[in-house]
Amino acid sequence: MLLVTCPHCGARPEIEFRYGGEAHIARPADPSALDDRQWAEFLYFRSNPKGVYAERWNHAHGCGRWFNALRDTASDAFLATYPAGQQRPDLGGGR
Amino acid sequence: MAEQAARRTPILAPSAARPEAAISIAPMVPAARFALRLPEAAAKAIGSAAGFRLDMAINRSAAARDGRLAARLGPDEWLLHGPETASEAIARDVEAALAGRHFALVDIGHRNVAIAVAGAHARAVINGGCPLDLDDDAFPPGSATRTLLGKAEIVLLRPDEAPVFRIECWRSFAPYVLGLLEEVGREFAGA
Amino acid sequence: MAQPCRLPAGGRIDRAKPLRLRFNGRDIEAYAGDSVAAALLANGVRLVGRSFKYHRPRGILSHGSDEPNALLQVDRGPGRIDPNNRATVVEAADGIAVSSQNHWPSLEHDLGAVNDLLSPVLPAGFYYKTFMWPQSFWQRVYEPKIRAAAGLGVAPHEADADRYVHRHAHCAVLVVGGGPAGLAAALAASDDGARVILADEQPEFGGTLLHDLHATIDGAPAGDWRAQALATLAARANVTLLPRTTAFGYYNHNHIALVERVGDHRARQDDRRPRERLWQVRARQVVLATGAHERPLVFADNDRPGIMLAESVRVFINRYAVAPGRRIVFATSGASAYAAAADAKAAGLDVTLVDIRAEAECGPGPAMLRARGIDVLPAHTIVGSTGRKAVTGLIVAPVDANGIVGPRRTLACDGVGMSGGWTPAVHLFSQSRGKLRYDDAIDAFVPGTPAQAERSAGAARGIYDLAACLADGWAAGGGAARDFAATPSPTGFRPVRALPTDADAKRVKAFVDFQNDVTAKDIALAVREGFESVEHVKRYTTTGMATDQGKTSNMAALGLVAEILDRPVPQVGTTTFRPPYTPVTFGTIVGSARGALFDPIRVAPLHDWAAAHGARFENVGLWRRAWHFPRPGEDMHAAVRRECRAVRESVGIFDASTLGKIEVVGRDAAEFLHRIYINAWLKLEPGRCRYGVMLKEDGFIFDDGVVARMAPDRFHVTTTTGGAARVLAHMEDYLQTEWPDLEVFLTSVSEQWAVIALQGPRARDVLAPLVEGIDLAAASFPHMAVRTGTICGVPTRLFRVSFTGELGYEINVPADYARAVWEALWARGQEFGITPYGTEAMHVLRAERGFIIVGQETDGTVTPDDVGLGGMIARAKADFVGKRSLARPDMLKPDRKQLVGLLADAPDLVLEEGAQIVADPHQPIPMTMLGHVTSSYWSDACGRAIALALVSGGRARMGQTLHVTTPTGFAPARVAAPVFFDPKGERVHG
Amino acid sequence: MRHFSLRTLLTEAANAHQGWARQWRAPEPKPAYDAIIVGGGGHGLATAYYMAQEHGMRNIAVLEKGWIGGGNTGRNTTIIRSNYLYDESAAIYDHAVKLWEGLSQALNYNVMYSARGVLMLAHNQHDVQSFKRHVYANRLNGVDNEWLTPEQAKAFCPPLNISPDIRYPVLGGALQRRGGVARHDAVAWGYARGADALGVDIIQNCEVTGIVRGSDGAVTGVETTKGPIRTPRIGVVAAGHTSVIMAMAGVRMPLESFPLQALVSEPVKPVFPCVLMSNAVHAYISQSDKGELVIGAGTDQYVSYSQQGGLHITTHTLDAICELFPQFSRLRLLRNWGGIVDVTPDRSPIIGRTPVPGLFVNCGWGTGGFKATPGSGHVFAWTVAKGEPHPINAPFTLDRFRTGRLIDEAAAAAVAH
Repeated sequence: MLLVTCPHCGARPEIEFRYGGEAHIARPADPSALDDRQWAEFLYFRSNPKGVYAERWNHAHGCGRWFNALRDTASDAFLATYPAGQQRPDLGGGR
Repeated sequence: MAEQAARRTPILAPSAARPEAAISIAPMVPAARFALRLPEAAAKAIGSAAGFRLDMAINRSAAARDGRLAARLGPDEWLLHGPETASEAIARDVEAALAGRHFALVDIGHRNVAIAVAGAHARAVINGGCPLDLDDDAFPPGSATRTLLGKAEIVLLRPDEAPVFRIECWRSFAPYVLGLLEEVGREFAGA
Repeated sequence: MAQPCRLPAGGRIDRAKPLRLRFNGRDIEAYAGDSVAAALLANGVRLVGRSFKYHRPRGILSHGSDEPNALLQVDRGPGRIDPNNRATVVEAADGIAVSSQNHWPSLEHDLGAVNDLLSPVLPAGFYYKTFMWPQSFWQRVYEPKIRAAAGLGVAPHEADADRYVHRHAHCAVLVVGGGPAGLAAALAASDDGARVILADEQPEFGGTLLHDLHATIDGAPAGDWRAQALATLAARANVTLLPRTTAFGYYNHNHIALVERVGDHRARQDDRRPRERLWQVRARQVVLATGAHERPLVFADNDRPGIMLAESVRVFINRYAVAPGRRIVFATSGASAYAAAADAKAAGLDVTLVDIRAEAECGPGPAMLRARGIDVLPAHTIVGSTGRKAVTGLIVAPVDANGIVGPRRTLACDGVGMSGGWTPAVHLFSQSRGKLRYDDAIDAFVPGTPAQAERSAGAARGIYDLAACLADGWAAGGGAARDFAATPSPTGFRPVRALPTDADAKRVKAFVDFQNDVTAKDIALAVREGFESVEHVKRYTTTGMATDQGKTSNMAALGLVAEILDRPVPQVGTTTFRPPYTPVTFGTIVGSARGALFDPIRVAPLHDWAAAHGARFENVGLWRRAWHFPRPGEDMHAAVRRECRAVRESVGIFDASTLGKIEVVGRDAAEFLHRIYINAWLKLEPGRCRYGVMLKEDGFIFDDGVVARMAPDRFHVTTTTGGAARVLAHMEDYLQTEWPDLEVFLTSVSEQWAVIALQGPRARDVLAPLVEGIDLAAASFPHMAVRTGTICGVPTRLFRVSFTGELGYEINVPADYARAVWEALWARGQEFGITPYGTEAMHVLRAERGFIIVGQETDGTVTPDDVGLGGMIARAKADFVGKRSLARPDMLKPDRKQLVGLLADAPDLVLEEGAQIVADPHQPIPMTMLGHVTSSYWSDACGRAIALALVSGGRARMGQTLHVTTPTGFAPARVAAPVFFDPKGERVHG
Repeated sequence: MRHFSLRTLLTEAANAHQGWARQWRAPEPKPAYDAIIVGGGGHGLATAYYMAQEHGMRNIAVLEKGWIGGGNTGRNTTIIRSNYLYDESAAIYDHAVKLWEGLSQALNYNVMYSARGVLMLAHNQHDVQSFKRHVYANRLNGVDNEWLTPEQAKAFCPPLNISPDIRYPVLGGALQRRGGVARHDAVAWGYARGADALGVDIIQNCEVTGIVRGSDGAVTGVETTKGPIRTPRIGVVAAGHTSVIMAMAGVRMPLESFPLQALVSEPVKPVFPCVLMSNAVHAYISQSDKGELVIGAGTDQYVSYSQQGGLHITTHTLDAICELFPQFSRLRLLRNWGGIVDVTPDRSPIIGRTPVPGLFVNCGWGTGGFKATPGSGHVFAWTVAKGEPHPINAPFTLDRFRTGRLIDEAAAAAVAH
């Protein structure tokens, strides 16, 4: 069970959280302007890397806030958590 | 028929907590409760409303006059608590204090049920289902947070120095929460 | 004589507390402090089980949790019988009955032993090569036989009578293992008041100190040091000592799972006490002081009862005061067995020691033993053993530096202690994803780079000397560097694989994995067949896959593969260790989550009333809802008909409290709902309600419900029962992450408000006398309106809505008042024949009117247009959640499945929900399916059966006859509009 | 290839088993192949086998970064069934079941396919409706599946508790008698031995590190830890790691990779005769020939390539198992492990061409890939060999996520396995 650091509540056990998939996939401002392929990219296509991943978490059984995290999907180590809406932190050393 | 207010039928029968026991698990009497939502910046600006302090740290609670208490469960969320009889007054006072602001005050007095867990083994019993660190250093008096107890969501409070924890849960989960606490507590009962 | 093999003195057993257990129906006397293995040995029992495949006689190999052989069924009474207990781990307790497994008709005479004779045709993987002909025989003949022969003990048939609990805990340092390194670590870590948990799988802390009688630490006997250390730790409030507690799983972010055995060692179960407790510890730092496992030697017939590990012989003598034999031969490739031999001699046993190493390699050991009068044979190999159900001799032969084996001789004995060196217990380290490093000097994998906040200490990382172990543990616990003075430990061994032999190695059975009967030649066969990865060897031969999880066999197998391939061990690889370290009962993992605590049973405020009035309930998610209210003599069908009739003709009352409710508050509340739902919200007047449908972004229906505008900035949203939590989560997600600029707050009030649905032509008559502050007249309170006021003196949000098609109200009251209000309505409604109805009647009533239920008419692949709600979509809206997906090519196809009514030609035929629909029932299989029945009921109001269905291009098929599957064939049915009763919807305005 | 039979076994017994040859060679990679399969799991090996056996492609290689069968092939709960709702799914899974039925004989390798029946329990009215929908759809598709009353379910699976008083009483079940289990490792080994005998190079410890494309965008080869290899056709069958491999060709996929856990108990004498699935309480259980209860748990919620999940997932599953079978509470968990499954938005696989010429993909089997192994390999072999999909995998395109023509078994039934 992961230990997830909520930006508001600190380190909490994973079971208090709900995962939200890849972060920084903003809903298009005008979906009707997208063609079917672009809309499918938004809906379904994800980077799913083995390595550092920016992802969404919700402290569902805590403060209820959504936030983002950088986590290494190979080791499951969290590198950073940051509030929703903020830019992905630059950890240096490339991705 | 209409002139006489209907009786209240709580899902758990209240009983008295016995902090001196090895373990005491006691459903509490009904109370007034409100979910207050207010932007973080507004809370910081006004500090308190209707006697409820709002600018404490997240996951902290503060007692107010007349047995009232405010617990900050998130950046923009508070659980306001008071005696059952104070319900209307609390609503009126808070509405007045926050008039003109963006806020939501929602009565949840019947949604939540509270259970007091007290006694020397209180932490051990709660940790039978709750994954948080309840040591004084990690969960000092005045702590309040939403979390889990087994398969139920709860709000866990330790209002003051007394070794009494208060568990709030939604009404329909209350028999489960009580049942789990009592099952874990059997080991210490009468010890 | 009782306990013939009990030594007259010594040991840590309590001779003042005798106890009695039974083994295979025979009384066994023992003392408190004995393990079952010690008790059996004390009573001269050698043969304790049969092996998995060849059913060879087996005894006790070890003294701890690595035991592969001595697996017993333990019977502690009804509901407390379980198989596959390691005799070396189970503590002797008064009154328990243990018995051997995997034999027929008896342990002594096991017909399964024929497998041992057939073993030439049963090599590793034989089953992959045969049993293929004839095809049907695998499943009918071969597999049942193989299954019956396999398995170890017998699974319990009764529900578990014991209780289990969980405990979450946190600490600064968790020390796993209470031997010298672990004790030192715990002392150092707890010195400054930090919270420390020290866990050890044994009943007593101390590890090797429990049986090392001659060592000294800092000038005092090691036992005294141990007692002092424990007293210090016990006195510290910041230290939690957990004996009988095995750390079995090392998960992410220093989350460690441990099992504490609370009850089994007690003679009588106290009902209040759990049998076992699962600890889940989140530790800032973990110290793994898990020790090392001794390696057996691999030689022909190394599995005879009486042949055990050398250190285990020492443990039985020193800790349990049991003589595992009177004449013991120690066979070793290393130094540690010399201490065991010395202790055996000191206990008065006849001892010989055989060392594979040349005299010059053996250090001071031989001289030390010879000084005690022990015969030492260096440069000797073991080529076999004699005996059948107990060892009677060890066949040894001199071996020179070139491996040339000299003449055999048999050393008569009744016990053998073997040692092939040691393997650090790196299981938990490996589970923590730390990288293992191969240490050539000790022929073992040791912890390399940790992946988490972890330090290994002592023998767990190959440090075998006592003083070094203590210093290492102390440092791992965070102590400032310090030295410990201690008696030097005999360490060092020569790594050996299969021992040199003069026999045909291709034909002898030299066991590597005792429990799974994997021999050295099986390993060789696997490699010969191309299974070169150790994982392949493991899977092909099953070595290391037994209940001991390879603790005594992994290194031997790995070494053999490396030797055969002539590659260094690390190139062959190590196996990945997975949880659990030792097997853990399901009960421990489950804890209290049994019966009523398995999943919360959610009940609405009127549950007890319904139960008292004869309701039958159904599970809906976690909720238990009243399904129908049969009267005496009524079946469900009759009850539902009566309930429906009451609603259509007079008045029915229904508990709708489980509906999800969300209070949406804020200046932008209407705009928010406008974006979430497919229909329009901006112009809904306060005091009015509207039915809404919401989609997920993929365009499929997600949920629906009535929404009331209580005030310009306040909405009361209802959701389906099952959708309550996910709709709120969905809304919160959009609000927080996509539209944080909207001034809206969401609060769940599902359980604040109980909902009493009062439905039927007389609903107003029942309601009116109880309500204050609300004008119920149709003109001032029309259908799809909401009002606030009081009922029975308590506040209510009164909805005039109908899911039945009748005049109806949904009375929202604070939950604790619901019972009183319901009873008042009940009393008031008596004169109208008020009838409680359940979810089944509710389903029928709404189906008659063609109202969908999300999750029944829809299944996550259905769009609004599919169910005829396309017209609800607010065309003027530029966007709402899911809108764009509705424009995808597949969503616009005319052959999409559409909601229609279906009327079977036989009017009383209630079609099956889920039945498939075809145009031509005579077409060949596979048939073209057009859709399926989503809802189907007998309708009293219609005087016939009705059904709703999703049918491909259904709206263009009105009047067509299609064919619907039945349990026996097909039934013809006509496609009709999906409204069967009151098609204009006039009755709600009554 | 030496024929495996009781006779050869007896012959070798007399010879102390010294005469057995390698079951597959350990070749070094050639500079070029006609096609390369990336991934030496069951699906990849089956693909290579059928490419060689049915399409005559002998100059091909399977590249495996570790040891064959070491991914999900060796980590699953071995359940085989084909009682899927939609025509497309039923077709491909039943294609697989038909191949399973004769696979041991076809490969001359006993994969221990045991059609002991897969029983899926219904615990609420929604389940009943959903399962009947499956039963009827299956029947019309020629796939066996039958509805059982609780009593019939108990008769088929005697350990089952059908008391109406338990938390989620059993209201009935859907039984596919042809469903069952097989020995997962043997499937990989049997295909490997068969493919090898047809000339396929199976190259282990050879990790693909890059996909090389020509100026026209088409694939021309792969980079590996054993050097570059030229090839005009690549079939990616790397369950769990599909996104990683496809990213090497610049292709983004509609996939997320999750840890999926499974566990076994200590072995016991035969006590559980069939495969039992309960989606409502999330429990999947059968008993292996060795005697272990084999139990499937769920996926962790987050993307991970770590093959390790949390204890709470195991806990959730064992809660359900002990609720259904309280007599198993005293049995012990012996091993608990994880695999990595790649999951598509509709939980159905993607099998076919990709936007990159010469690059084909077979992925997205989620938690249910093992059962499809022979069928998946068979149709993918066709796809790679002919450059176009077999009719059975034609619906499982990447393009369906654009058009919305999803094959969403999960949405239809909340069935994931």
